[in-house]
Amino acid sequence: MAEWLAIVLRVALVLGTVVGAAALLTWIERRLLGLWQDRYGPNRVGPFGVFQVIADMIKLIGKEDVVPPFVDKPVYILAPAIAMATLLLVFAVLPFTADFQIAELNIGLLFFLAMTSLAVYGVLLGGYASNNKYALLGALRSAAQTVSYEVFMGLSLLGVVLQAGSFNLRDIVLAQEGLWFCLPQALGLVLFLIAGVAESHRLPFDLPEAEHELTAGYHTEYSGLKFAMFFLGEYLGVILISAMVTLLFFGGWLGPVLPPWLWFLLKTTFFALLFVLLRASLPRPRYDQLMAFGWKVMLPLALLNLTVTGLVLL
Amino acid sequence: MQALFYITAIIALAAAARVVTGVNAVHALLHLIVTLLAVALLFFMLGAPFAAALEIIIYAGAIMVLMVFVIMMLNQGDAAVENERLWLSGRLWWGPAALAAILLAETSYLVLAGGGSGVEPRPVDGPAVGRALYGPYLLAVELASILLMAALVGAFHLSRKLRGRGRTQP
Amino acid sequence: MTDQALMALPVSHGLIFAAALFCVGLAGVLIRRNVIFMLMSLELMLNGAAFAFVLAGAVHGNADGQVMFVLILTLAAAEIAVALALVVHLFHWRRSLDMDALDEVRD
Amino acid sequence: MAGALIGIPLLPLLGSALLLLAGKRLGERGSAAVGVGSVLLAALLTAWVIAGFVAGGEPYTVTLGQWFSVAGLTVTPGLHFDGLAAVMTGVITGVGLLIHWYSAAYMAGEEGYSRYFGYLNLFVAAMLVLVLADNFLLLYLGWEGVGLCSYLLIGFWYREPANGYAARKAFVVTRVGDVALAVALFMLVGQFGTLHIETVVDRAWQQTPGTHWLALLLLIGAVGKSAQLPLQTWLPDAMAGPTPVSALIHAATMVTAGVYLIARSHELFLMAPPVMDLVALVGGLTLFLAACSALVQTDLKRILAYSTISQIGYMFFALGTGAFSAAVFHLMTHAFFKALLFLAAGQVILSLHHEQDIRRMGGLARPMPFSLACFAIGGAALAALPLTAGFYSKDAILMNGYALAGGTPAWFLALAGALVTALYSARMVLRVFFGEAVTRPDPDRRPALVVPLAVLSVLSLAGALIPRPLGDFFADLGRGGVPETVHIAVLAMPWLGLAMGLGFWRYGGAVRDRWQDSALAAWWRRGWGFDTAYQWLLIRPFIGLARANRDDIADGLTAAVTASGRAANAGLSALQNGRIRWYAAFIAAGAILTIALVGR
Repeated sequence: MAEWLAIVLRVALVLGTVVGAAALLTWIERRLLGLWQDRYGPNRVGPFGVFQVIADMIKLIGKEDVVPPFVDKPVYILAPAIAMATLLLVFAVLPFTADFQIAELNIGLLFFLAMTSLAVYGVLLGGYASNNKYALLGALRSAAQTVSYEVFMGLSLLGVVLQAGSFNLRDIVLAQEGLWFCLPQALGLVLFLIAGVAESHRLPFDLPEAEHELTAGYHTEYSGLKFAMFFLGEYLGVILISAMVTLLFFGGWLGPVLPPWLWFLLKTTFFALLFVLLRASLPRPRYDQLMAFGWKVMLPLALLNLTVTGLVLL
Repeated sequence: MQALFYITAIIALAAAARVVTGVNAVHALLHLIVTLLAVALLFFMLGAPFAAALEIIIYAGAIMVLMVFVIMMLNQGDAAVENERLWLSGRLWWGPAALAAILLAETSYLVLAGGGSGVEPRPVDGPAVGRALYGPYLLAVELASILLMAALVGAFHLSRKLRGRGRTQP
Repeated sequence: MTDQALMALPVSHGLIFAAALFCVGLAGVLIRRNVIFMLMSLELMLNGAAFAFVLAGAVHGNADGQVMFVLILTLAAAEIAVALALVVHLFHWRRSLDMDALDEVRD
Repeated sequence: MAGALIGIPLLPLLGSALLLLAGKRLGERGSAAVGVGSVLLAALLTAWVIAGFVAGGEPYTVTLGQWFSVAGLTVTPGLHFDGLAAVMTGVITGVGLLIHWYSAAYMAGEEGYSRYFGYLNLFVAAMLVLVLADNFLLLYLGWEGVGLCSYLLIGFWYREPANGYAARKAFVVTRVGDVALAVALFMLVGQFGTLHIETVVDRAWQQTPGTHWLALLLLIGAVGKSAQLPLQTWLPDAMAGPTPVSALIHAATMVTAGVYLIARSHELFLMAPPVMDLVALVGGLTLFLAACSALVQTDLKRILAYSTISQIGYMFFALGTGAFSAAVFHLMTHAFFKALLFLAAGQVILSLHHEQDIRRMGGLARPMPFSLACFAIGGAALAALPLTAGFYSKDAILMNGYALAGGTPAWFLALAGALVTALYSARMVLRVFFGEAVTRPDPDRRPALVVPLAVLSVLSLAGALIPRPLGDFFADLGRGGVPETVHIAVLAMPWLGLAMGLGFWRYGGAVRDRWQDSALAAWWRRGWGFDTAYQWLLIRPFIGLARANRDDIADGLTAAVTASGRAANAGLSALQNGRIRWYAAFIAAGAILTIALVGR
C-alpha cells in the first residue's frame, strides 16, 4: 500500500511541477519578450507580475467553453486531451535524478519518440474536427511538418543511442559521466534542437498556427479550457524538449557541487529560455522552405551524423 | 496480468469492429489507432517492447497520420458519411461476414485442436531483434529497403502525374 | 518492469485473437466499398498476422517473430504510401472513392 | 545463242521488276524507257535468234537447271527453240514492242503509269516463258503468269468496281481451263513420269491408253485460255482494260496460248481422233456464234473482242482438221491485223474522249483519214479480202480444212463465218467512218501512236510474205484435191459479205433498224445468252447450295467448339469482373477450402 502511495505521490509531484513550470513559462516568456523588445510585459499582478499566470488560468477556466455546432464533437473534445496527455506521459519515463523517476523503461527513448509522434493527432484532429478551413490547413501543415521532422529527429538521436548502447534514458545519462554527448554528438544536438522546435510548433517553425495566414491555425475554434490545454501542451512541449536535450546531450542531472535535481532544473530552464530567445529573434520561413529544409538539408545531415558515428564506434 | 491481456484484446477487437462498421472515415481511423495501441500494449505484455514501440512510432505515428492526412485532404464532408451509410446497408453484409466467420471458426478449431498449454512468453529485447535483422535476415532487410525505394519512387511518380494533370485542366 | 508484464498465457488464446483480428479485417475488406476503409481493414489484417508472428516469437523466445513484424511494418509502409497516392489519384480522376467503380481493370 | 535465248524472257522480267519496285522514282519518261526498252532489246535478241535459226535451221534446247526432284519426278526446265517457238516469240516480241511503243503515248498521264508497264513487261516475260518452255511445268508457270497479268491489267483501273468484276470473271473462268490443264499435267506425270514435252510426245507414240482423256483435258485448258465455247464469256468483259492491253493480251498473244498449246502437243491430239473432231467442232461453233455476236454489238471494242473469239475459232477449226501450219499462220496474221484494229480503235476512242459506242460515231473519215486507212486495211485483212495477210491464212484454213476433213458441219460453219466476218467488218468500218457525224473528234497524231499503226498496217497487208520458218515443222497431213466450186465459194464469201454490208448500209435502213431491235439480235448481242445460262445453271445453284450448307452439321460442330469456348470465356470473365472485393472474397474462400482440406 505504501508502495502505491509512493508512486501516486511521485506522479503528483512530477505532474504538478511540470504543469506549474509550463504555466510559469508563459509568464517568463512574456516578461523576457518584453525585456528583449524594450517594454515591460505583465508586471501588475503580484511581484513582477508573477500572479498573472494565476489570473490567466482563472480567466481561461472561467470562460464559456464553446463547442460550435458544426464541429465533429467527439473528436473535437478528444483532440486537446491528446495534445496534452501524450506529452505528459513522456514525463513518466524521464529520469530527473539518478533515483527519481516514475517508471524506468528500457525503451524510454523510443517511448518519447512514440509519444511525440502520437502528439500529432492532437493538432491534426483538432484541425479536422473544427470543420473550418483555416483550422484544416493548419492541421494539414502540422501533420506534414511533424511527420517530416520526426524522421530525422529519430535519426539524430540514434547517434546518442549508438554511443550509449541503450534506449534507456537513465543509462544514456550515466554513459555521459566522462563526457557529455553535446561534444561528440554536436551535429546531432543541433539537428535535435531544430527538430524539437519544429515538433513543439514554436517559432520560427510555428507555421501550423501562423496567425497572419491562418488566424490561429488548428485551434481557431477552441476556447476556454480546451484552448488552455492546447496552449499548455505547447509549453509542455518546450519543457519536454529542453529536458530531453538536457538528458541526451548535457548529462542530465550530472554536475559538480550542486544537488543533481538542481542541475537538471538549471539545464532545462536554460534551454527553455533558449526557446524563448529563438522566438524573439528569428523570422518565420515560408512553408515550402520549411519542408525543403527538412528533407533536403536536415535529413541528409542526420544520416551523415549516424553514419559517421557508426564508423567511429566500429 | 492475464486479465489485462483479455481486456486489451477485447478493446482491440471492439475497436476493430468499429473500424469495419463505421461510417465516418476519421472516426474509423481513430478506432483503428486504438486497435493499434492495444496491439502495441499486447506486444509489450508479450515481452516485445521493441515491437511495441515500432508499432506506435511507425504504425500509429506515421502510417496512420498519412491516412488521416489523405482523408483530410480529400475532405469529403457529410455527404461522404451518408454515402457510406448507403453503401453499408443491405444484404451485402452477410456473405463476407459469413466467410470471415467460417475462417475464424476454422482457425480457432485448428488452434484449439492443437492443444498447447499456457506457455510463459520469454522477453526478446531490441538488440536481439537488431542482431537477427542484420544477421540471418540481412537479405530480407535489403529486400525491404528495395521495396521501400520502389514505393517511394512509385508514390512520387503518381503524385507527379497528378500535378501534371492538374496543370492541364482549367 | 517488462518482467512483471509477462504472464502464463494460453498460446491458443493469443492465436485466436490474432485470427479474430485478421477475420475482422477480412470482413472489412469484403464489405466496404470505400477504398480508405478497405485500406484500414487491410491494416487490421496485417496486424493480425503481425501479432501471430510476435506471439510465436515470444513463445519460442527468439527474435524471428519480431523480425517478421519489422518486415510486415515495412510492407505496410510501402503499401500505404503507394495506395494513398493511388487513392488521391483516383479521387481526382473519378470524384469518388468507390472501389467498384474501378472495374475496368478487368479489360 | 543459248545466252540470247535466256535473255529473251529475262529482259522483260528484269524490266518488270525494276518498274514494279522502283517505278515511282522513274517517272513517266523513265518508266516508258524501261518498259519499251526491255521489250525492244528482247525483240532485237529474238530477231537475232530467229535469223540464226533460219540460217542454221536446227531446233535446240537450253537447260536452265534442276527445279526440283521429288518422288521420282525430276524437273529440269529448259528453253526450247524451234519453228513454232520462232513464230510465237517473233509475234510476241514484235507485236509486243509495237504495242508497248503505242502504250507509251496512249497511257500518258494515267495514274499508275509505271505499274502499267510493269504488268505489261511481266506479261511479255510470262508469255515468252510459255512459248519457249520445253517442259509442261514451265509452260504452266508461264500460263498462269499470263493469266495473272491478264487479271491485273483488265482491272488496271481498279477504282471502277465493274473493272474489278471483269478481271475476276476473266480469272475465274479461265481458271476452269487451268484446272483441267493442271489435271492433265498430273496425268502426264502419272502416265509418262515426266513433263518434258518432247519426251512426252515421243512416249505418247508408244503407249496410247489414256491419251484421249489427256487430249481432252488439254483441250479444255486451251478452250479456257483462248475463250472458246463454252468458256468464251470472259473475253468481251475483259475489254474493261486499257485498249493496248486488249490488243496485246486479249487479241494478239495470250488468247492464242490455247492454239499454241494444241499446236505444241499436236502429236497427242493426233492420237485421239475424236478429240480432234471435237476441236474442229468447238472451233466451228465458236467462230460462227462469235461472228454473229460481233455483227450486232454496239461497243467498238466488244465487236473486236467477239471478232477475236471468232478468229481463234478459225484457228481451232484448223487445228481440229489437222491443218496445224495453217492455224499457226493464221495466228500470226491475226496478231497483226487484230492488233492493228485494236490500236486504231484505241486511237478513235482516244480522239472521241473515251467514247466506245459506235452508234455515237460516224463520219470520222474526213477528220481521221489515217485511222480510216488503218481500219480499212485491218478490216480487209479480217474479212480476208485478197492481197491481205488474212486472205492467205484464212484461205489456207478453209482449203486445208476441206481437203482434210471434207464437208463436215464445222467446215460449213467456217464458210458461213467468213461471210458474217466480212459483213460485220463492213458494218464496223461504215458505222464508224461514214454517215452523219455525231461527235466532233479531237484527233491525236502523236508519232508514237501513228508509227506502230503504220508498221502493223504494212504487216497486215504483207505479213503473208514473211518467210514461214515453220513450213516444215508440222508433218503435213497431206492435201487432197479440193473441188473448184469449193475454192470459188471460199473466195466469194468475203466479197458477198462485203456487198451485203454495203447494200444494207446504202438501201436497207428500215430493215437494219428492225433487225437491230429484234429479239434475235438482242440475244446475239448478249453473246447467245451464255452469261445468263451460266448464271442460272451454275452460279445461282452454287450460291443456293452454299447458302443451304451454311448451317450444316460440320458447321454445327465447329460452332459448338467456338460456342463452348465462348461460354467458358463468359464464365471466366464473369469471375474477372474487375471488382477487387470479389477477388478478395475468392481468395478467402480458397483459403477456407484449403484449410478445410489440409488442416486436420
